[in-house]
Amino acid sequence: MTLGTEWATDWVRASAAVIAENRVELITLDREIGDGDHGENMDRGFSAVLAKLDGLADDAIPADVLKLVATTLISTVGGASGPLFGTAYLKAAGAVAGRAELDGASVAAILRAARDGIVLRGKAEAGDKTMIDAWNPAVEAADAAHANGASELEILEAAATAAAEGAASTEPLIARKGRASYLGERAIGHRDPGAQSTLLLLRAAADSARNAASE
Amino acid sequence: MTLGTEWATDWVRASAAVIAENRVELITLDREIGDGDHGENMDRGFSAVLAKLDGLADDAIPADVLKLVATTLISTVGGASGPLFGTAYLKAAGAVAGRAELDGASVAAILRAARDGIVLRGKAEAGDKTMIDAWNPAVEAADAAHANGASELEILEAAATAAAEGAASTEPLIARKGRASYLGERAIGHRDPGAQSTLLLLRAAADSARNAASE
Amino acid sequence: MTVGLVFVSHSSKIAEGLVDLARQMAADVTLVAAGGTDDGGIGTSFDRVAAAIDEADSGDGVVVLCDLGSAILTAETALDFLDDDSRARVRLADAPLVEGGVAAAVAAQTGGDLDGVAAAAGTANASA
Amino acid sequence: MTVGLVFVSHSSKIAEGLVDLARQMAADVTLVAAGGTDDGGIGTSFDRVAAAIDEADSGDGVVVLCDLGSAILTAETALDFLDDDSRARVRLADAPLVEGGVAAAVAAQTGGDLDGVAAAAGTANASA
Ligand SMILES: Nc1ncnc2c1ncn2[C@@H]1O[C@H](COP(=O)(O)OP(=O)(O)O)[C@@H](O)[C@H]1O
Ligand SMILES: Nc1ncnc2c1ncn2[C@@H]1O[C@H](COP(=O)(O)OP(=O)(O)O)[C@@H](O)[C@H]1O
Ligand SMILES: [Mg+2]
Ligand SMILES: [Mg+2]
Ligand SMILES: [Mg+2]
Ligand SMILES: [Mg+2]
Repeated sequence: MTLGTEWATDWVRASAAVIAENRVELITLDREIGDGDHGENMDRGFSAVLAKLDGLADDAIPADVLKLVATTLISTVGGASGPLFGTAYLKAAGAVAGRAELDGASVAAILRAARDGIVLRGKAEAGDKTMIDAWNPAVEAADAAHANGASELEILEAAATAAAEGAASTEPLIARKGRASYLGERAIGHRDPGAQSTLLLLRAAADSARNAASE
Repeated sequence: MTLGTEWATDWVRASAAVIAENRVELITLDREIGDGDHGENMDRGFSAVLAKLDGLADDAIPADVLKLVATTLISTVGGASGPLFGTAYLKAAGAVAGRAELDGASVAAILRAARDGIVLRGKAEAGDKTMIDAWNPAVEAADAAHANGASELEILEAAATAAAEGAASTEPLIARKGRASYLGERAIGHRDPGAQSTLLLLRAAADSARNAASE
Repeated sequence: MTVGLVFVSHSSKIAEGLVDLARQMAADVTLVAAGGTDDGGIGTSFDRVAAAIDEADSGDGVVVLCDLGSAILTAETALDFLDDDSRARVRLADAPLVEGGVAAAVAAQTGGDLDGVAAAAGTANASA
Repeated sequence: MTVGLVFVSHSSKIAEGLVDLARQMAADVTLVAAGGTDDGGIGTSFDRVAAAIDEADSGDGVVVLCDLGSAILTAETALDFLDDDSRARVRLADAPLVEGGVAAAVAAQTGGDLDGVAAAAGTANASA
């Protein structure tokens, strides 16, 4: 069973919901090692996406949804996560251009392209205590699952689980990119907010795929 | 004939007058290689000094006058020339502390202390295309005149003449301090505004001494 | 014609104040403030930055100066959305915002070309 | 108690905007703007700078950040007028105003001492 536009729009709705639910937690994380606006930024961004979702053409394909997310986040987030996630969704859209239905290879390609977009934009490396530390294991897990013949749902589940571990892995780190890098050793013991929102978004992707499978 | 408080207050009045007369020229010079406010800055400063002159105690000595100029320029000029000339007058006051009458040695000491104050504050060297390029020759000429047994008036005349040459000498230079340093080679061919106001102030000092001598 | 400048700051006040400051030494240069979020808060706005680059470009190119890292990310993203022709005329200066902005403004005022103005931003020092 | 910060700029908008920006990451630090001339024009004010240093000093010291050279001259002159005790608690940071100001604010917020905060200003980089 492949994933289509309905999955993509469901993913947006689930993302908006989970970001709204975790707004305060993301703010709290960002207050510890940043400027305290990550929850607000992401919530503003996904609320704006949600408001535009009905404007999608009837024959929209998943890439159109991803592109809508991209441009809206870029225009509305107002913090580093805007260009970063925006570029991620833009590159993801590019990876599945023209495809109405996404198979396992496409799903893995979306995640890889998103991660590569964030690296292209922000130049973070593994261990810099950024969202990349959630994306990297997610991409690897997705690729491994796909190589083992996993379904689209299983690929996204694997990615979400790995992102959760990746987000947790940022806690003992010193930041070398982003605002948290100002803090030096004081960042140790705090989870990176962008890594946390990454896990929320990838969990929403898997949840939406599970709903699609169960319908 | 030594110079006393009357000379010092005359010098202030003559300075204020000559700066006001040359306001536009100083602005024009600063517009060429700076931000165009030097005439305004100096005029604001000396007008403020003038307004405070009547408030001097009846038993004020020259150092009190110099100190009044110093603190007023520091508080009112609003550009680099404020702290620079302010420090100059402050150090000059220190050089003749307690003296009611200034002999040739004192006059030369005033000029030297003023110059040293500007260097202390602004760290400019000879040839950096700053007011120092007018002050340096003025101090040397004053010292030489004093060594030759010149009168106070002659010392100040020598200083003013040398300052005029010094101000002209800034024209072919590239600036290495102050705003003009942004301009690189484009500063060549323009006279440094602060060197020009230095010559005006030293010319006023000599003129006031001549008036004192002729009374 | 001269190179135009865009000042990208997290604060609209900083960007606007820098226009005032640089204007003193660059009367004829197009200086455009792109500070704050769309609703005037602290942050950066893609739309403000993109519009500012467009406004500053008279054909001789634009040098963009940024404050913190997320301003740079926003500016780079705005560049990605330009067509190749326009993008070729834009440089992101590797320089501190205020100090580099003034130095770049002077360089533009005195007729510096695109790369010259970008380089001038980078040589900003505290002696001036 | 924490180290206080003074932002000396030729523009009151720049100094005030920087207080807003740095405040985001330094909720508890005394941040004082000293921008513009006494009548709000472009330039620096000895009186504003002196008053700001006084206001920012709670006993743990003050780090002063400046934009252009004449701001540094004004700040150094203000230091000369302090008594020796107070002056010993003030550092002029050798750093770009905005970038260094934010870095210093974070260092002060996290309990950095006077020299630590001044040093943090100097390490400001554009990756953050
Ligand atoms: N250069 C970078 N590369 C990757 N991720 C980054 C980079 N800079 C910041 N981030 C991510 O952005 C998150 C902060 O986002 P947000 O709070 O919205 O922006 P800002 O820091 O501008 O306030 C960080 O937690 C981190 O995951
Ligand atoms: N570091 C310095 N040392 C000596 N003189 C300096 C220095 N910086 C600037 N000046 C002098 O100050 C003059 C400019 O004064 P002004 O225009 O009032 O200040 P600003 O440059 O702040 O607008 C210059 O012409 C130069 O003579
Ligand atoms: Mg944030
Ligand atoms: Mg932010
Ligand atoms: Mg000037
Ligand atoms: Mg000025």
